[in-house]
Amino acid sequence: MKFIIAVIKPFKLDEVREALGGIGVAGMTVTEVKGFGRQKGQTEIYRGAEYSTNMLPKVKLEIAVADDLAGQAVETIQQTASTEAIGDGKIFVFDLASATRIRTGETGETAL
Amino acid sequence: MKFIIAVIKPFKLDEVREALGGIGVAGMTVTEVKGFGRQKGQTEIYRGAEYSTNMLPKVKLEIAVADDLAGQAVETIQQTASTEAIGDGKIFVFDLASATRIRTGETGETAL
Amino acid sequence: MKFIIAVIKPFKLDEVREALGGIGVAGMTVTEVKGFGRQKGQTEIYRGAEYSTNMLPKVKLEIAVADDLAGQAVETIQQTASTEAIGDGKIFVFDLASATRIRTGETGETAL
Amino acid sequence: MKRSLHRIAPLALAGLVLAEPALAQEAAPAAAEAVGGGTAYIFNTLLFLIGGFLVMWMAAGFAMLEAGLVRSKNVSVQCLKNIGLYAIAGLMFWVIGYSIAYPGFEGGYFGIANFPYAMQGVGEADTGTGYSVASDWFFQMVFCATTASIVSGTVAERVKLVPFFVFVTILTGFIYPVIVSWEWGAGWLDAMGFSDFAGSTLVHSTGGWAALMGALIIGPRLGRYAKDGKMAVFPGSSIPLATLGTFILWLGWFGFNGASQLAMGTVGDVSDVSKIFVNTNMAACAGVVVAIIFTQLRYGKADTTMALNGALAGLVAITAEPLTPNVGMAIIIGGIGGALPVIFVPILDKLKIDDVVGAIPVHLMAGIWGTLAVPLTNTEVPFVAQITGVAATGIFVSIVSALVWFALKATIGLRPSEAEEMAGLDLGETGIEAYPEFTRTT
Amino acid sequence: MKRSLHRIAPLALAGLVLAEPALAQEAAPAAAEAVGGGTAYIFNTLLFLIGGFLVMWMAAGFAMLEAGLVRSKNVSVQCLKNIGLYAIAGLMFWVIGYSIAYPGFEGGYFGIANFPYAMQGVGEADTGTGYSVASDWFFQMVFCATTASIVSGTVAERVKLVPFFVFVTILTGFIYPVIVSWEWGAGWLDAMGFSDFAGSTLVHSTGGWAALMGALIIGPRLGRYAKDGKMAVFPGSSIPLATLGTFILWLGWFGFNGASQLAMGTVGDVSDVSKIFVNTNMAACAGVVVAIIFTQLRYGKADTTMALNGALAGLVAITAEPLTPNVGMAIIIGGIGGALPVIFVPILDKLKIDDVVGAIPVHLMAGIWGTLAVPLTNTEVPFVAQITGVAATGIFVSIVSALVWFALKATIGLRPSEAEEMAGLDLGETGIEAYPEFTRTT
Amino acid sequence: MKRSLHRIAPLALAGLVLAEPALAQEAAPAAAEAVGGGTAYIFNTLLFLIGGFLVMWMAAGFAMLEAGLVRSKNVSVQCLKNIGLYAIAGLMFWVIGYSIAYPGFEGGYFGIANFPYAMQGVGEADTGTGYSVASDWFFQMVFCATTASIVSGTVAERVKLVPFFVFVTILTGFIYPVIVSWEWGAGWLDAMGFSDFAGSTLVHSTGGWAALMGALIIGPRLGRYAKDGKMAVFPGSSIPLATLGTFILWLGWFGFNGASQLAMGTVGDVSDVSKIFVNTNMAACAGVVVAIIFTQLRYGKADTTMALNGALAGLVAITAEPLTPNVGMAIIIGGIGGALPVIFVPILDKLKIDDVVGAIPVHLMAGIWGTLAVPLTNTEVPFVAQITGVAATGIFVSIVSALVWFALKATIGLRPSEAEEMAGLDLGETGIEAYPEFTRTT
Ligand SMILES: Nc1ncnc2c1ncn2[C@@H]1O[C@H](COP(=O)(O)OP(=O)(O)O)[C@@H](O)[C@H]1O
Ligand SMILES: Nc1ncnc2c1ncn2[C@@H]1O[C@H](COP(=O)(O)OP(=O)(O)O)[C@@H](O)[C@H]1O
Ligand SMILES: Nc1ncnc2c1ncn2[C@@H]1O[C@H](COP(=O)(O)OP(=O)(O)O)[C@@H](O)[C@H]1O
Repeated sequence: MKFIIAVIKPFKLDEVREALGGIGVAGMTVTEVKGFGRQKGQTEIYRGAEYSTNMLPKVKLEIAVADDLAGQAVETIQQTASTEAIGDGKIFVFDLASATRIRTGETGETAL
Repeated sequence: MKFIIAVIKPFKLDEVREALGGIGVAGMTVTEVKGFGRQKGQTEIYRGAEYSTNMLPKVKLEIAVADDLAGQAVETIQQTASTEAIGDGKIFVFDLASATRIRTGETGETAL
Repeated sequence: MKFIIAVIKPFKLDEVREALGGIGVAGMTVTEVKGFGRQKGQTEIYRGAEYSTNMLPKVKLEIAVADDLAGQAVETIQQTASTEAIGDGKIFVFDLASATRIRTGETGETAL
Repeated sequence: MKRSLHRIAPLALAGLVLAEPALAQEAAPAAAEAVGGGTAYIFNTLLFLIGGFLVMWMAAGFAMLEAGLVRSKNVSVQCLKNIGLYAIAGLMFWVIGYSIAYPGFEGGYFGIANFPYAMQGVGEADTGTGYSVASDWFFQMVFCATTASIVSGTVAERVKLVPFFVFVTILTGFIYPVIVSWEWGAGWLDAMGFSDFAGSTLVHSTGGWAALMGALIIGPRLGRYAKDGKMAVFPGSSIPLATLGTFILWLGWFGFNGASQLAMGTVGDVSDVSKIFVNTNMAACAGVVVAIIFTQLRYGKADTTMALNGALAGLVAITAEPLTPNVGMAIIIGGIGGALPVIFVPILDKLKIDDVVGAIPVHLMAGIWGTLAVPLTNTEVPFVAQITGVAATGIFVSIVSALVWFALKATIGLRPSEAEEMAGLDLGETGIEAYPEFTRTT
Repeated sequence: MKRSLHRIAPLALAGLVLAEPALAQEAAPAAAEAVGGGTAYIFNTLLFLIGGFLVMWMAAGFAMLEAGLVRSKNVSVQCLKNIGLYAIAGLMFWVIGYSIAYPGFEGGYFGIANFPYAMQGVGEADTGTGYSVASDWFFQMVFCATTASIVSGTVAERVKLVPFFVFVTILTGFIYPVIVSWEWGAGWLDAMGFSDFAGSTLVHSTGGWAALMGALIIGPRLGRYAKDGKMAVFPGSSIPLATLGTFILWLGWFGFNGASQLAMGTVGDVSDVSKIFVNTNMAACAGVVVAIIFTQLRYGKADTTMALNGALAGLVAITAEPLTPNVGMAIIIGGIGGALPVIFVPILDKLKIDDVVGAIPVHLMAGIWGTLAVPLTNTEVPFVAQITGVAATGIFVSIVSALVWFALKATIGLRPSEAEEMAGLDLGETGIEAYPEFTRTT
Repeated sequence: MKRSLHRIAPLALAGLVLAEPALAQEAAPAAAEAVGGGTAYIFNTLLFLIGGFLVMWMAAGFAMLEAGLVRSKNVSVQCLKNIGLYAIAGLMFWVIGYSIAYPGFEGGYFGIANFPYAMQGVGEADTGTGYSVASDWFFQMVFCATTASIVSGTVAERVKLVPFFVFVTILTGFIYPVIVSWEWGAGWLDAMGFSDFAGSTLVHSTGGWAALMGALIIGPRLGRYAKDGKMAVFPGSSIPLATLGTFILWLGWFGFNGASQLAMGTVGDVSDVSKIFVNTNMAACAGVVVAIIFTQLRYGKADTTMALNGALAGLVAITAEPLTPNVGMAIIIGGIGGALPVIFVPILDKLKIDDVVGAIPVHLMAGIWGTLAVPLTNTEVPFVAQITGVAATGIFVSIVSALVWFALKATIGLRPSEAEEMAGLDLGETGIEAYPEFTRTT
């Protein structure tokens, strides 16, 4: 099994979720995060003082998938979340040693 | 060392934390997340418009443990967090390459 | 590639980010979390009732780095984030199987 | 019912302390009830001042209601729009608005008299009118601002600051004053016998029509109505602020309706003000209860935001005639008002008219209802005059508003870029996040 | 002290402009101080109107205070309860409440007169009473709503909407009016010499007893008191809203106490109103300072929520007699009031009585204290009457409230399911989250 | 302009109902305008009461404004400071403040008369003064509290509770009363012809100087100004609360300026109050519009917080003379006021003076501007007196405030530990988090 961590732009969340649902990804866990990278925040003015917000709001998806779905999932995320503008985010893939469904105690791919 | 990510129902947090304390888990890191899975959100009415909230509030625990404690930790979480109702959550286990305690610079299992 | 998860004290965030920038870490993702560990929360009084908050606010950094930068990154975080007081946090390192830049579809170290 | 100086003329200071100023009363009062001319002048003025500050406070009510019902990424802009529109209304109503609203004609359509409006000098009293003209002006000005507040709620979250403020400038300097001149300014509607005590039509429907045109021409918020017919729900960011806003408005309405009696220098007038307080309050109570019961029965849950809308719709409905109904009738009028948002909010959504705070059902529809209901309790008012007033207001305000909105669209543009709208107007338009420290789900 | 029409009778319009209406004053005033009957009528009515809208505004204060002190998952329901209870109080007090409260008896226990209550006709003045009866009714109605507001805070976060609203219906239509009839309605307590100027007992303790019965019968919030004796702390979701609510209540209290003078048509009366303003303000100031000092000394930190409670307890304490104390005594009475929440909040918790906002110490205990303190400054009031009034109110309100709560528990049920309570009432009862966009720690 | 009893002396009850009380008016009014002495007494007293409760409400405005502009980790303490300072001001102004402010001298520098101040007895009227002294005292007391509120905003987020409250005790019991005695108390500035109608200098600049000294002596918030010259921005936690606070202050200002007419017992006086309402409102409107236009032009975005500051600066500017300007001049005075925060906020930051809410530009600078502008519209006021008043106030308040701040620093200390400040004052000082449930970015 693989565990995918994807950081995307917040407004792409619904689209990505639907696309993943389309290829059979059953679930995911979503977190609001702040991203820091090449994309620079706007220079803002607050009460006459300039400041730049280089922490930008992003959304992080965590998705456990069976090995054979992993490649397709990454591709789907990449294509759906891309706006071809800087700051679109990253996808990281990890090996997942084990997975358990709390409700039933099932483990392995059936737990996903 | 193993690294456990568990997604549970928010109101189970205290119970799980206590149970883990009981088996010797020294610490953990907790994040508010939104979960998406088999469990469907309620259909809500807002100003006469129906909508379903399929992102449900969950709590994510991240716990680094020594290898020999990992199995017991997973089991403890699974048993404590289970309500046998859909949406109870998942437990994922990863291999942890290294751990460092920032305060002292200690590494390995003593850092946990 | 390595994936570093660091849990630090919130007010150390800016310092750590700058230090990491100094050694060439290009980006990171930041989450507000609550930590539970050796450090005990203050005993608080609310309307005459004592209670202790043992969940303390922390900040979690997630940083993907090339293998050769990993050691230096961990060291930098550890040194910058340390206050030598209890609750300074932890650094966890994982093997990262793959990384993709969403904007371009690039993979591997160039994606970071 | 006129609201111009003429309206008060009979109350002007008589030459005698013991003169009888209360012509409205049937029987001549005993000498014991007489109130001296100077004293009546002070009471009348005081009524305007108290009413005025209460209605001014409604600006805060709209600000909080709207800040509570928009998404957090647009809250700072909404706050700015609300304080800005009040300021613009104040300036415009002085520069030109009042002069159009009270042109001194009888039965006319448009006129302008002495602008900008001059107040009296220091220490001078306007004994010819029976109250201080500055107090009257202040009371009239805050009504003008109310009209603009109504618009900002409907078109929230998607119209840029500058075109919005330009629209407000024209609304408060021209559109609203013209409508006022037709009735309170002794124009043609007044001549027909049209009656709108405190402005269900003049204020609330005027604001409502302008808002409706805005909603149609600006279009709905991005992503609100999907092509497949599905509708996205954008819940308001803070229900307690919306609740606070509603309570503020309710409080302010005692000034809005009560001081629209325009006089309290006689025992009869102050008694009527009291009756108006009661009726205003009871109509709002009924609106709340009806909205709660309706949503509870229809959806199995009582919708907090509908209860708030219900209170306001009850208030708008009673505004056209808060004096002649007995308490039972006030409850009925307000209760029917309270049902209107429950019924029309979903219908507007079906028509893809995106009204962020429900201002169209609350101000436009309940305003029409209240205006048409006047003859039920005030038999002197011809129903046909009410219909005419409602229609004429609708036609004039809609056409002029639409022209202005279109002109703005064609020139400086009404909406921010999609990316800016998606990111929230706060970032692009004011640069100030409303709640910068709170983690938000997007 | 009666508060019925009779109370004002001496102030009714005399047949002469220059008549002496200020019987309360020791010495006969010079002619220069005389105020004409019509003028006095307007002043008296105006006092009720201003007092009335200030007390109406307290409904917003309770709403904000409670919205700030409950957890965010219950905030929308709390807002809905507050606006709903005000609306129900308005309707019920008209249908039947006022008729029970002022039955026209002398020294009785229960009566009903002319219901539903009819206001005067348009343009008519109630010259027999010396003020507009509609203004009086309005002023009385908002007191009724206040009583209900007190209950909603204590039983927050765990009682369902429908049974809560049913309770409010009975409280405002029956329980509170009966209590009022005993004193202000010229009933048996009034005949004994019991004195409760603006309602420390009649309003605040009545609400407090009803709340206490609710807390006992409904039980504490889930998880609040663990079996092992440990107590969970559920901090309020928004301290600034709680602060705002307290300031609103403080402001409203000037109307609550000040207008309870019931007349300002003489120089003596308006001077008394002024004195009441000062005493009311100073009692609250003292309450705040005492609560801050107490918590600072006891816990090493000054508890913001206790300072807020302290202000309110000071206000409740002075309410039974805000006129006769000199400023020093007002400070003492308010200051002792302010100590009560600091002392009793932890005691209630030990008794596992879960009072979410501290309404029992603030309204019930400070109300009792204030009532018993009346003879300290008003020597005409017999202490035994005060004790009797406190006890009789406690017994009647507690018994009837308990019966109603039990009946509701046995029939439609009082509490939502455990899962619903855990998820927050907002989801199950109104479907509207208060702060849908903010990430929350659960 | 004196504000003592002497100021009203000509209005005191004449021996005759039909006497002419309106000396301020040029021509003798017709008998019809006459207002009886008792009636005038009631009106004057009522003006103080209404003005008083409106100004009291400003305490809530400051609380909300400041709660909205500090970071969320300091909000509970800010709320506590605001309710605490109002309470302390009330107590201190009674114990000693009023006695210093109105010592009964003519042209003096310092005096004390009859303390603590006694109100009139029950049912007694102060017919010698023409209004109830308790109502006047109440109105004066809330001004005293306003002065303290100004300070709390500037020094927010870094000063401990106890030293802050000690400072407030001295400010409200000594510093402010001395300044008041110089002008309103008929002291030396009044003798010079200095004029400050409602307190641009006496209230707002006094608060502003005390705040400035605080900012300098306490120092900026940790991390605000880096050594390398870079400045950290600490955005306010809730823009809607800041907006609400501003609207509350705006509302309260009608009482602040309007009731500073000190009388409405004649047709001339009530007309002047009306004119003051209009001018006050228009100055604020202009302040808002100027701030919006300025920030829009300068930064390409209209800054919401600057619009709020602009409203307040416009209000402060007109406060020194809200009566004599015509509307056009009121707009100019307020508009220039509105520009001051836009200009001076960045300058203060360059000087590393950390003023959290912008109270120094708003209250101090606009206060000075308003005071100096008086002679523009009130030709009887000598410019040199205005300069003298501004300077004398600045010198006295700055020196005494600085001494107090230094003394506190040297003894109990002003600031919490760095760790405590970093964690937020809420945790260390009150133990109550303002928004405990919301996840926050730190
Ligand atoms: N090395 C990294 N480790 C973890 N997250 C990263 C890393 N680099 C970037 N990110 C995340 O990806 C987001 C986008 O990265 P950025 O460099 O701004 O743009 P792009 O991905 O288009 O090159 C960042 O905001 C951050 O959340
Ligand atoms: N594939 C997945 N990857 C990551 N998180 C998941 C995945 N599937 C489910 N989750 C998380 O687990 C939660 C519960 O899953 P769900 O399918 O609703 O119920 P159950 O675990 O009882 O089958 C989800 O809300 C989500 O947070
Ligand atoms: N086993 C663990 N797994 C995951 N996170 C942990 C673990 N132990 C501690 N942490 C995180 O590290 C933080 C600091 O740990 P703590 O034990 O309090 O202090 P220290 O790291 O100085 O020994 C905790 O608040 C928690 O967020």
